[in-house]
Amino acid sequence: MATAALDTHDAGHAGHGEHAHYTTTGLEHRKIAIWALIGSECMLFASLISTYLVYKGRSKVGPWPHDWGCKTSNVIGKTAEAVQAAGCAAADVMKPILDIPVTSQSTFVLLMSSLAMVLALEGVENAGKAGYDKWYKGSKFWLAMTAVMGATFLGYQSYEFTSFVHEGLTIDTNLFGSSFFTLTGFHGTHVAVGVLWLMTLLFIDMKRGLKGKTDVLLVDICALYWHFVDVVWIAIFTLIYLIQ
Amino acid sequence: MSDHTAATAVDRAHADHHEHPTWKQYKWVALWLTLITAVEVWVYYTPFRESSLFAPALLVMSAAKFTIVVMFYMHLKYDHWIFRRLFVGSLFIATATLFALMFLFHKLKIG
Amino acid sequence: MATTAAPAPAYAAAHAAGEQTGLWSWLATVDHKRIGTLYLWTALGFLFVGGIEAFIMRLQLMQPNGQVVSAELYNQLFTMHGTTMIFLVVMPLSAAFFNYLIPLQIGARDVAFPRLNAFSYWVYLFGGLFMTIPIFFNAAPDGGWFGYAPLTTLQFSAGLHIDFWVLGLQILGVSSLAAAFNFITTIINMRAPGMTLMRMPIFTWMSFVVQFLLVLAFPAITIALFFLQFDRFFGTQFYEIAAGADPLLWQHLFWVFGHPEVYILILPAFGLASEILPTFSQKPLFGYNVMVYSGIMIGFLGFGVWAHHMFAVGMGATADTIFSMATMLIGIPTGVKIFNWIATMWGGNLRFTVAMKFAIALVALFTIGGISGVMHSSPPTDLQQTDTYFIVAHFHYVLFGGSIMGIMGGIYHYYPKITGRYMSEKLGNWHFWLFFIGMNMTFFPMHFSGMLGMPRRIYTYDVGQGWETFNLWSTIGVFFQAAGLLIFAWNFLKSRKSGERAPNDAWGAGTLEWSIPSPPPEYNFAQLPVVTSRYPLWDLKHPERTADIAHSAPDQMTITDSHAVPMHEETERKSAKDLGIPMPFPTIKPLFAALFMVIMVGGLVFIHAATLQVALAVMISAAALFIGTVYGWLTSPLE
Amino acid sequence: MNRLPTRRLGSALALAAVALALAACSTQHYPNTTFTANTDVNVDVNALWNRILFMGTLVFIFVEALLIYVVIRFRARPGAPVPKQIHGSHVLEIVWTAIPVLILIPIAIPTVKTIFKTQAPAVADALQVEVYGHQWWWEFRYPQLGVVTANELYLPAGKTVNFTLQTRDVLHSFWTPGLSGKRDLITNKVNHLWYTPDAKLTEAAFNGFCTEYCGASHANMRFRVYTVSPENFDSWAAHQKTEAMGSPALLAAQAAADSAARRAPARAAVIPTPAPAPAMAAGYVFPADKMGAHTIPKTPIPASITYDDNLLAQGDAARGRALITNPANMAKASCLTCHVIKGEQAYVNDDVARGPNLTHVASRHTFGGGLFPLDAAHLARWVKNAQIMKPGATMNTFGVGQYSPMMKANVTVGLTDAEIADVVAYLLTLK
Ligand code: HEA
Ligand code: HEA
Ligand code: CUA
Ligand SMILES: [Cu+2]
Repeated sequence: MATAALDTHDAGHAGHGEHAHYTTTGLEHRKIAIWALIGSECMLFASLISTYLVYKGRSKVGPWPHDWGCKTSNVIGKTAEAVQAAGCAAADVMKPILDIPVTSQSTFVLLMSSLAMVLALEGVENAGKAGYDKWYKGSKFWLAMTAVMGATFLGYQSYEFTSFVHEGLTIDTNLFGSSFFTLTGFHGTHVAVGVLWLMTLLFIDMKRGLKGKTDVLLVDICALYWHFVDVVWIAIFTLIYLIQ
Repeated sequence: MSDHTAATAVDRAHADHHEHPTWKQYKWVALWLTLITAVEVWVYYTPFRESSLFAPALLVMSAAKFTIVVMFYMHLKYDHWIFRRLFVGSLFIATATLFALMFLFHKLKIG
Repeated sequence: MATTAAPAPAYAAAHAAGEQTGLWSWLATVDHKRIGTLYLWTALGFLFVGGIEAFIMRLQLMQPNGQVVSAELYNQLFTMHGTTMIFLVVMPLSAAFFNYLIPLQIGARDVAFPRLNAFSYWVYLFGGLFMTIPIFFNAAPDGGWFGYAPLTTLQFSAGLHIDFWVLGLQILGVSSLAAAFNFITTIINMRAPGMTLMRMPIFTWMSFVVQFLLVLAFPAITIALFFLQFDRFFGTQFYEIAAGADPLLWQHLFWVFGHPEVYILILPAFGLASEILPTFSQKPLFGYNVMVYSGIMIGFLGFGVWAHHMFAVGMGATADTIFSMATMLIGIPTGVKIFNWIATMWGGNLRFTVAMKFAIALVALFTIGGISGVMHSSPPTDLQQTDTYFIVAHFHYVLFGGSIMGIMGGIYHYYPKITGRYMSEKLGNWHFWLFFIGMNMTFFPMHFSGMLGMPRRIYTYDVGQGWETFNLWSTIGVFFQAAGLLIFAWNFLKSRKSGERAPNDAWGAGTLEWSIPSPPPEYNFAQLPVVTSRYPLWDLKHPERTADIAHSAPDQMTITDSHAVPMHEETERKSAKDLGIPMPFPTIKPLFAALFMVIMVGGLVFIHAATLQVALAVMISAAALFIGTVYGWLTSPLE
Repeated sequence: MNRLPTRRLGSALALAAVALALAACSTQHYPNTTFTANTDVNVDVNALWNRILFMGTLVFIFVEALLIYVVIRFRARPGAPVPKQIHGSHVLEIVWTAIPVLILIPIAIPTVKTIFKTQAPAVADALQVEVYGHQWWWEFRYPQLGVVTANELYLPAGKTVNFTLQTRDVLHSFWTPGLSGKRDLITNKVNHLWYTPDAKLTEAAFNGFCTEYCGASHANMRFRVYTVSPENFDSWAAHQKTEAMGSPALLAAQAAADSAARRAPARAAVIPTPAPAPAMAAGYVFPADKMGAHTIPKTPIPASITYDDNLLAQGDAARGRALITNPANMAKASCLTCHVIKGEQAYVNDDVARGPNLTHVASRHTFGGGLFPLDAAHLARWVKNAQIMKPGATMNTFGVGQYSPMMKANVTVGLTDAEIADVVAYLLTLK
């Protein structure tokens, strides 16, 4: 997928002197392509989210996202007491799977990574300009920050996944498990791709420094992708975690 | 997509790089994102959670977050009209499909 | 048969010095024209495969209680026939024209991402083979072309059949999506100076719409397939009955893709017809703007009607009503197209070349299919029609009468441009009439067998059901079609050598592709023309014809490219080097990237316990090679 | 040069009209036609269909005629001048945007009406029928009457029947072209369909089909519908409720009926093929001679199955019953692990039974998903090797030494041809 966006050097960038390729809109090929890709991704995540919502509350067995359940029977309750009152042994009580506090933190981290991303772009656009030579204004620092925050988000997610597994929820436990892990897994994969992408950029930046029109584009398309992954999470966080 | 708009495309493209979201905006956006998220999580722990307005309220808030990120961080507000069309168009069809599916699977109260 | 890709059409004679020929030049090509040609050859190969599958089915159904094939084989045949015809024949045939024509029609020297373009083709080729070959081992997919769950889950379809289908479609999806991004970018960004959107040739416009349908429709099926894939390989429960899964989830996701898909199949054919009809009427297309808008309308509405494939599943009266109404609406923009085509011919000076005949046949036959479509769109009547041969009649009228007829017309029309030689009109006429008579003989009776109670997807039926005559006719018709196709094949092959030589402007058309030599030089346009109206070539040759449409004088144009010059015809061919036009380097990397990707994905098939280690080993090494190749690709300069 | 596609279409259209007219009336030539007035629902559907067909034909004639005219009238003539270059006309384009609208409105309105009419809940006092789809046969239950049967559906003429459609495995679709439209059987979902067979249909037989692709034998998942007079229906139902002939339950229940029950096997032993008209004593059964050719299956028997029909004459029902019901024979005749014979030793109940309920199997005219006529010769071969008789069939192969495609092996412990004759003899007593 990223190929479309990364297909560097393909027709469309200036730099061949008088052989400059004419473009109708004066826009960069790759930027148009990445926006088309993002459009496509909208539909991809719409399908995933729909599926999660369709299967919400259809699972035959627990654990459940927001409710307390019971390992031995199918009683569901808003509180542990309710479940036990319904005759579930304390040992068999299953607590709601979703951990809002933790996910709120990871959400915050991802949101802030978007800020870092725009600052990184800012850094490349102004590379070499006065004031931008300071490390905390430069693209290297902010690219690194973005990647780190992305990685942190992934850390949170792997922590989340493992704890879910411990609480007895895997992709083959119930419909909730299948659709939840697939949805968040797809998003996580997107984040992972983004992190790799960022690290590649950082690597190039280290090696020869990112500056100039073509490099701005290089970072810009990555930024667009990154922000999109971010907004998808904004939707997921609300629809899957907060709303019941 | 009339001759007119398409023709202007070329000129717009040059203008294109001048206007640009600024440092200040970036920080404000970040602040807003944080605030809204905070509110979202906060209401989750209030009795409001049981209210029938809870879901709509959250949807509005995340829609707001979604929009400002797209407009400023993805600088769609300042960018070429073609990008706007590419994204808004796709997003429209995607969300419409999502709602249609919710309706078909009786997840919406209507019908 | 499928691999007819390799041999190159031998028009070396027409080639300028320095232009590559030979096998390697085809394997490593990044030239949109050659890639288009590869698509053309491969897809025609698959047309024979899918056709022979149909042929065998018809032999089986020729008489009651037929004994030609077993139930199991028949089920594979119709599944692969449908899958092949849609994903390996009509879509790639359209892609062949996208590749070959779009850059020529908009006055560009190539597509936006030439190597990605090559990648798309190779993925298609390998994916196609991956799905087709199993039928020779009686292991082909057998779940029907829309593979309804839960029949396709492991519980009811153990064995490899469905695995090939799921993974095959995933692979083909990559190809289509990559191509779509490529063409969207190309059309938006590589139009010659002065070619505004509303001056684009109508074929390019319809293709433009199709790219958006692809980009927005494919993700839905991709996800649906991922679910099925995870269910079959990793134990998720998306379609597991016991887990309380809802089979309608698959159906909805599939048709959210499936209906836009049918417009993906027809719009390019519409585009081709819209190029052919004006040319041979010696008149401009009637109501260009409305043709464009109706195309957009069809594409847009196409996303809101999918559940008309599910009227029998019990969605409830309200949902049925909504989707029924939405479906009927689509008749309106489509009708406008039909009438505009007729109006284009009205008062014209009609030359009945083979291409023209096919285009007219499209108008005549698609209308029939469209009308039966409207009959389905009314749920109460559809409940008597759905899953019967009446449906089979409908979609063959739109798919064969529409898509195939239009594309065949396109082939006869553009063959001179592609090869520099005309196809034989004499053989062409035989081909046309055999096809025309044959397809009506085959598919018209299906309206009756359907309404008289014959279900579809049955490998056998009992005597005395009242279907014998109709089925006999349907089968007889196939022999005509087969004959027609064989004649076409012969014509197609031999005309490359012996066909009459074609000039730049083979038919007296008005669009850019006819202003350059046939076949075009690798760089297409030595100098990019400045376009001042919808019919640049007519501006040049018959100004009187385009007098009364909007023009803009060349000097009003903002020409940013030193190469752009006023509209002109290009005759003598120099090599790109002489002209100093930078051409992308040929590279084999896309081929290998595609190959490794297909192996990587296809390896999953063998992941079942016994061969687990082998499979993993293969997949991991393929993945490594894939990444390596892509890295090499991204870091090597284009030109 | 100027012979034109559209000419042919004209004649094709004429042909269409004629054939449709034909189809519409003659049910003997087209026994499965959908153009019938056999049920209230189908009357509405056909009214709608006729209107759409009319509109469609209008459009068809209009477009094709226009096309033919244009093609003839404006064909290139030698030395003709360059035609007038017309780029479009807003008026005209608005006109032919309007035409379709005007045509669609009179289709849309009755469509919506009919949707809501035919999908409204069935009348309260409707006869309830539960339909269960299995790969590849049909199970029919009459919850109000406590009847469970398979592949042959009895309906009282003039009474509204409300179907509750469910599937035990994959998707199927329930269709009787002569009576009404179809409805899918969806896993984990309950669907409904209702209609009222015309009161005049007191002795009519219809074919039914599965119309959702459901695997290997989708084509062989057929059924029959018999519409009968209310009295006959009650008689049939009353008997279908009872325990199986010769079952301990039945014997114990009615000592008086003993003799009758014992005579039955005796007659069964000399059963000639095809099946005889079952005794009225056993309750009403749709008369075989009224079935009509199209409802009598003529599926050829696969050549690879050989069975000497003379053995059937020696078949002994008592021995057959022992084979099936005596636990000692479970190894070679495990019939009751998949089938229910009411009144006999039960290993499964109807909800988990994988095969049809056999309590009154001999009162049916067809078996195997309506694939074969129910007679000794076909039953024998079926019992011997059902998997060859019907692709994908999951019923065991019982003929000893036979190859079982499902097991991919030869049956070692099974029934000899003679024993099969006994089993068949017994089955034929189950009226
Ligand atoms: C090229 C592909 C193609 C195209 C273009 C269409 C076009 C249409 N299709 Fe078709 N369709 C298929 C391919 C296509 N279809 C396939 C493959 C299937 C079966 C899938 C499967 O089950 O395997 C299918 C199935 C299918 C169904 C489901 C049937 C069922 O399974 O029960 C329906 C139901 O509404 C339908 C409707 C329509 C309609 C209303 C149009 C409209 O777009 C047609 C519009 C055109 C016209 C109406 C004619 C021209 C108009 C005029 C001359 C104006 C005046 C006319 C009127 C106002 C009536 N189609
Ligand atoms: C563009 C799409 C397309 C095209 C062109 C065709 C073309 C044909 N189709 Fe196809 N068809 C579908 C798309 C298409 N079909 C789809 C989507 C389905 C649904 C599948 C499903 O239900 O899942 C379907 C299903 C389908 C069925 C229903 C199967 C069933 O439900 O049981 C039938 C039955 O007659 C059929 C017949 C034909 C025939 C006779 C042709 C003919 O036009 C073919 C003409 C070509 C040839 C005859 C081959 C010529 C070969 C040679 C010249 C070589 C020499 C010949 C021999 C040696 C044999 N098709
Ligand atoms: Cu059951 Cu098809
Ligand atoms: Cu459709």
